[in-house]
Amino acid sequence: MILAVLISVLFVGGVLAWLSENLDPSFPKVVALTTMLISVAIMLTLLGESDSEWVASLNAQWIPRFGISFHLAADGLSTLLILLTGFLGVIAIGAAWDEINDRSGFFYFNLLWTLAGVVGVFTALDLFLFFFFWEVMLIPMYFMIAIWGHENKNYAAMKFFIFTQVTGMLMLISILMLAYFHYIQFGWLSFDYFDLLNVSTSGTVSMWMMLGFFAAFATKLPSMPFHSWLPDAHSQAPTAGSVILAGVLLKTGAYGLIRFAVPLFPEASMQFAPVAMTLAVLSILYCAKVAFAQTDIKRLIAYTSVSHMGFVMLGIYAWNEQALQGAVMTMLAHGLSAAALFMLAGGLQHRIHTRDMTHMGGFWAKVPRMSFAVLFFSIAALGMPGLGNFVGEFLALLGAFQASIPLTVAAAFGLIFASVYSLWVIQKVFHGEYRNSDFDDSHLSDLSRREMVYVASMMFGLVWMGMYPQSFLDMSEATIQGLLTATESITSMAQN
Amino acid sequence: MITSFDDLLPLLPLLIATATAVIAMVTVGIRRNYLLTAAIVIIGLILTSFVAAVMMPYTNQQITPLLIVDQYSLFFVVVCCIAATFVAILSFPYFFSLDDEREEYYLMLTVAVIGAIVMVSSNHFISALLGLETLSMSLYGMVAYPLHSKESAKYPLEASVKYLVLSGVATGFIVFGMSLIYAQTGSLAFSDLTSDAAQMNSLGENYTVVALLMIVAGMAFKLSLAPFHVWTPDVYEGSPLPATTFLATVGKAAMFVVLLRFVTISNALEFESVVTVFSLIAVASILAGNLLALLQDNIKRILAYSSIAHMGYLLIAIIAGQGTISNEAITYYLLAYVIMTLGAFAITSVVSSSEKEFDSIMDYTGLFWRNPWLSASFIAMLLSLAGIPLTVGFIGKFYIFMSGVESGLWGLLIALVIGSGIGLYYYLRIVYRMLLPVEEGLKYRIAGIESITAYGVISILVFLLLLFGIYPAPLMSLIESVSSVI
Amino acid sequence: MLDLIWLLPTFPLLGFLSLVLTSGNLPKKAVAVIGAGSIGMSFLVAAIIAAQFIASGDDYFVIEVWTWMSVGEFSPGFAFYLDGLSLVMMLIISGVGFLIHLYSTGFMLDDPSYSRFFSYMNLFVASMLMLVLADNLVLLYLGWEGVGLCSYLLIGFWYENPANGYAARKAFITTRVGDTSMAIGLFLLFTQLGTLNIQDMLHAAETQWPVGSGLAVAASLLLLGGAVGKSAQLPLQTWLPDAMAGPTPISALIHAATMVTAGVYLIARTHILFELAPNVQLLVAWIGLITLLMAGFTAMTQHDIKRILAYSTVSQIGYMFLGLGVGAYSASVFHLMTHAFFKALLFLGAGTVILSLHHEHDIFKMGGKRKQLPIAFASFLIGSLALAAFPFTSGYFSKDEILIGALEMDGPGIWLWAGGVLGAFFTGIYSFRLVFVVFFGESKAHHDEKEVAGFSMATPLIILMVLALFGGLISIPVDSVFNHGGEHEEHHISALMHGIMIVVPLLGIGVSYLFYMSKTFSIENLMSSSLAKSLHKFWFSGWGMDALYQFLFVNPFLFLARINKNDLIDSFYSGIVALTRTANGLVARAQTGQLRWYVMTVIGGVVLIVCLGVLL
Amino acid sequence: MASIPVEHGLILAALLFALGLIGVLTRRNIVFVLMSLEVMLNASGLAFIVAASRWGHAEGQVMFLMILTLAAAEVAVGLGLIIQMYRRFHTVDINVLSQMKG
Repeated sequence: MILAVLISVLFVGGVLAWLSENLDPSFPKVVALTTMLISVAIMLTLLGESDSEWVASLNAQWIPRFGISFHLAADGLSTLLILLTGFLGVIAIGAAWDEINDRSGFFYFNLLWTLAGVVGVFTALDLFLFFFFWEVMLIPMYFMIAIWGHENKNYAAMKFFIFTQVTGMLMLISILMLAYFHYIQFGWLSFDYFDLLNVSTSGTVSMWMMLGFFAAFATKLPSMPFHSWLPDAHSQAPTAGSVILAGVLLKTGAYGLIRFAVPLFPEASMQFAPVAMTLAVLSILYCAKVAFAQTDIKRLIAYTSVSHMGFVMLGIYAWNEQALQGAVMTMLAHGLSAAALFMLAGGLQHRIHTRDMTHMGGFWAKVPRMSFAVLFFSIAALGMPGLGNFVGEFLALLGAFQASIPLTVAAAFGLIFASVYSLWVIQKVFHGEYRNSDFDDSHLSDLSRREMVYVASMMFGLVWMGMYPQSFLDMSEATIQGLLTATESITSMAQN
Repeated sequence: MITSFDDLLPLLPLLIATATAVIAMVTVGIRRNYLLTAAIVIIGLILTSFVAAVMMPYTNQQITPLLIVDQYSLFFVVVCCIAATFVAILSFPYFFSLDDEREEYYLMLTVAVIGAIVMVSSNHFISALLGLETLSMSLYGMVAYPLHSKESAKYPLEASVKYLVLSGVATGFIVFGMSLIYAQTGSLAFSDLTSDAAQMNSLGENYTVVALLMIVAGMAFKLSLAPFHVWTPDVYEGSPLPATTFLATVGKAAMFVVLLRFVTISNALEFESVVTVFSLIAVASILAGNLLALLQDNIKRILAYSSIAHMGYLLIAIIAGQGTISNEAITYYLLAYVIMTLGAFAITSVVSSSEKEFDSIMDYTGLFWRNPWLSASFIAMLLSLAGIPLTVGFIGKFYIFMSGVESGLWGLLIALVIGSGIGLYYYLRIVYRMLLPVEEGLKYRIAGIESITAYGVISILVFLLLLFGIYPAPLMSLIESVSSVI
Repeated sequence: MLDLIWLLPTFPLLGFLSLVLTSGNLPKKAVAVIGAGSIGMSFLVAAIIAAQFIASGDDYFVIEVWTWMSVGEFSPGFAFYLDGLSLVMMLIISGVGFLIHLYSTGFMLDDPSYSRFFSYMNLFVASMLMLVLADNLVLLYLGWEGVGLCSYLLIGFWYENPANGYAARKAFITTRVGDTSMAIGLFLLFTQLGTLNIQDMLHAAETQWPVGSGLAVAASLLLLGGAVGKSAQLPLQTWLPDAMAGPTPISALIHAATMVTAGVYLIARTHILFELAPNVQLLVAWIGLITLLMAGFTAMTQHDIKRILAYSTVSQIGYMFLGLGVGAYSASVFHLMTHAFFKALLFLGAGTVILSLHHEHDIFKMGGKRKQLPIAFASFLIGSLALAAFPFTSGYFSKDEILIGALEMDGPGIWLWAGGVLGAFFTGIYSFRLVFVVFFGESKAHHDEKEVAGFSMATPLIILMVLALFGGLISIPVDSVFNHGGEHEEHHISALMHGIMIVVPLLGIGVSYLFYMSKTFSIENLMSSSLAKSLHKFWFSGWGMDALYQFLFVNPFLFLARINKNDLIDSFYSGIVALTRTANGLVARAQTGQLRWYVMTVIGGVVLIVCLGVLL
Repeated sequence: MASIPVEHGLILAALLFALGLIGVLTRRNIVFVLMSLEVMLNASGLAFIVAASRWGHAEGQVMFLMILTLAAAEVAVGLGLIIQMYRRFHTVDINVLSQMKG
């Protein structure tokens, strides 16, 4: 029940924010913030319940004709990701606070609806419902990019939408096939996660179905070769949009892989794992290289996101405890670090109205706090021990090493590339001689007090993850153990 | 043939509609009054649909070999009449300022509805042809209606002539096909097409196939399926908006019901070749429709092309005919299609009038910021056409996918995915236009008092769009029971 | 008291935090107090702990502060492990570190970002202590990366100059290559041995792996990769000379005394693993030898006072590797300590020179400065004596032990010994070349600068002089760490050998006297031959390693990056778009608006499908 | 009496139908186009007659009558349009009706 409340709070809050604009243009952000805080409070109540099994479960008839039910529940993993969503939601509103002034009502409406969709995705246990939320996330995001984006927003928004939509339809086909197989095997239609887990599929058919899911999730993650929507979307989206996109939306892809793609088709995934891990390694290295070549700071960060999510996919398809925990930790840590970097880059663009790094340089003298913040998060991104990303990537690689040594070694080079591009950004933007030849630096001011609060909170989060990750690992442990045992039993049955 | 009152009773909707037409005609004859005629027609249509709705649960009766009045036909009687009612309501402001006699338009509308009613309840070639022609005849008139007026917005004449000649040809094919069938089987009932009698004194199977395909071709033309689609955009663009709306919704829906009955009753799908041809037509329509709409700037033409694609989607369900849910899929999707097409055209016609139609997407720049409610509804309609969740269009597409999966039509499903992928592009083009900042110098006809009702229609449509999109369960069970009779 | 060992890294960390949070709003006095004070505190703690530990007589002491992460059987903790080795290291780091901090309070006094400097310095000391006190390899890796980060930050401390930034990135990325290999090593060790706790891991290795087993070789090689990266040994030595771009105290602390010796520490710490792979251990020795010779050659050709010292550092660490390679671990650690003393002394002296001469680096622009800069002169004299292993200075004892260790090793030992002695000869030459050129002869420039050496700068120098002279008498309590494998038989080292080892450095000093002091031989004649010129050029460039790497790795990477700036894969999707648009063009051509054409299409369609129907 | 075989009749009808088609295709004068339409429809009418004679029941003839009326209606509307067209463009060449394309 809590979850239903949570989602509806977000939906309603969005509508209220939109309406409140008519009263006063400054209301929407307040409404949105309060809504967000309320929902965070609701989320925190989830922590109270034990993380070992499904909590806050709600299962209501929805479309009996197809055995579709409105089935929400959260386990440790979902709870973690929901909390991340809530946290970044607040951050995103903070990022938009000054930046979005025209039509703010509709903006916050979209922001909150996206988040509602995301929460739905993280908690839906009926595949139809899941797909439903999966799509609901997109449209507000499309609006955010298309309305408040930058010079090339139409292209970016369109690309984002079509990529996710088309692959989404492939997933829909797979879902329907699965439900149909359930119908054949058990005599009644059902889209419920737990029912579909019992469907025994094998051979090429299950491989195709798995690929349907994989296409959707790999696009959202994103992984090679489906990544090319991300740089455009990120470079064009407003700051808050990038924050949500990088921090939360990408994670839905990884979540989908962990929750659906692999458990529903263990054998097919086992066969497919080498390919997937290769793709992951390719994304890590290739996108790191492309990132290094970028001059648009947001594009650069976007490519680094792809590179880092590669570690997540590597971990997922290595499919052992360390690897999965690593994947989850990377999701969380990258959620913070990438979001923070986009926020800072957005702040920079808001100040000097350019994203072209070739025009920048030597900002440290002008904006020491911002520079330090960027330094901190770049360092986090390149996997500095003591910060969250290290824990995630180290565990992921540690697990992957047990699955495939050569791929892991290759992936490890990503650590080197990461340092190359991260330090390059620092050098390009903040070190060197101060140059403002090509832009007006009259508004180039250091982080405001509010920005500092957000940045500091994210720093704190990363340090926490880095120094005492246990508090997060414990939450996801039960889930991961369950998944491992389930898939093991099935695959072993298959072998015998 | 008609003997008892029991046989007349099921025909009540038809009779009411006809009566409406007669009464309207008489009133016009007595005294021209735009409002009055409109009122009569609208009331008559509402009455018809109401009666049909009431009768629906009990009635399942074959009246003469020509007409079958069962839940399914009554369901579509309701749909067509309500759609027609909406069209009538929308027509009112549109023709309000027409510098010509305006009343006869409603007569033709009513007659067209009668044709539609006959079509949806026909399971015999003669009745099908009768209904079809009644519909088309009056459509020629509706399309050409404002052609007297000096500053009529479009090219009604050109549209009408094109439509007349081409659909004449199509009718020719249908009729000739029928004659061949008749020669083959000696009967004009759908049911006897592939019956033993046919096989017994056969002139050869190919013969039947040829005949079948000729009929199919004719129907495909009326449904503007590729490769018989070329007329669609011109007729849509040329005719006055309400006529386009009627043609695009009622016309298509009635025709498709005929196709469905024809295919299911006559088991035409027993012939491999027919299935193949259908599949090719479906793929061709999906691709052609979406590709043609891709860079189109005229909303009427965009909707025309997209309708081609949508008919292609529906055809997938027809081909999946053996499946358990394909009939439901078709029914649901048809309903969805009617709702969203009506909605889209309704919004276009609210900002338009017979003097000036705002049908270029440029005209919609920034609409979202000057008339949020209207453009929000438009966005809803477009997203529904694109098959995005929260809307009825998504559920419809879900049905189609389901039936496709059930019968394992992977090739067609891939075509469907590709088509929808392309489709997103041009729907979003319109959406993006509306989201752009307001451009000055764009003058909309400020919808006057007479369009209040039009806004009402739009609101109802949006409501239905969302209701059937979010909580489709009741409608589904209704459709399940309704389409079980076929 | 022992269980307060976690205080050691905590003090500097607190210093770092307080300096960062105040973000340069503190008065310089306060910064100095916090910056240097925190290190002083941890030195005190270290001293007390050391006393207690030695008094207690235990072999080691472990304390786990909290479990870092526990995933399955993988559960490294925030745990500290204290034994003779880490004891020595922590004392060096906190002690020398404190002196250098003290010195820096004076040296950096007129630098605008004073507090940023000290915050980085404190962070560095914290991570370095973490590194040496870690009881598991993951925690060690944390310190390992931390010091790398600080080294990056401090090399690029004066960020306005892009060259510094370049040097910093070079340092970080080069070492990062090593770190990555080390990380892979950790993965291997964990997957094979199921733990990364150093002691358990070593024990498991001993029991599970036979000597010379492939896994042992792989693991030790991977760790070695990390070590050579940090300690600037072949083939990853190229970053250290450029690292001199940082402020001089940095060079003293990070790039001479402590961080660069982390590699030595790592190998010493895991020497059991290396003993399981004798070939790798021998490789360590050879790497050390070759590096020390190459660096020696290069050091003789440099003009920049700091680069000379940098190369000498490389070569001295080469000695330590040599020692590790031949199994003379305690000797290496001993040399590590003495080297920390005299090299810190030398760098700080150099700092004084540079500061006094307005950032003059070229030794040939100096000369005759012994009157002008007495303290610097004294430090250089003593430092160079120790560096050149002048009898009974600290350097002499440590280097001696290493060479004896080499001699005791049978097989290639004698060659290694000979190489080491040769190296000692070069050391004599370049170290005193520096002294003679800078402090003797006639003064070429900067006649009237006064020596800048306040109390805060002089004191550390003096203390270090003492240590550099008599540090050799300290005996370090590391036997318990290294002598586990029973006593290995004592070779008898002949007096002759001892004699050679004493004389050779003196010869070196003499040679440089003849060249640079009495000018009996002149460089000019030596340099006249073209061969000599090209040789000089080659050595001066550090044996062309930079150019080689530029050609092998950097340029290809840049090239790839450039040609694929806008993502090849994206163009594939653009292709799809183009395809769709052309398709649209084709179908749109059918919409001519010509009625007769339309009829044509309809009829054509009918014919088509009818034919299809009949034929299929 | 020996009736004409069904096939012949149908072939005749088919030929007529084809003629009509060709007419629609080739004529530019809209009046002739309409006439060709008539021909097509009547061709199928003929086919119905033939078929009816094969089965010997009335449905066919009924159908023929229906087709006649249908054709008549079609032409009625058509001629009305032609008049309008002539008023507008002073020509009956259908090529003038090609303003809408794309």
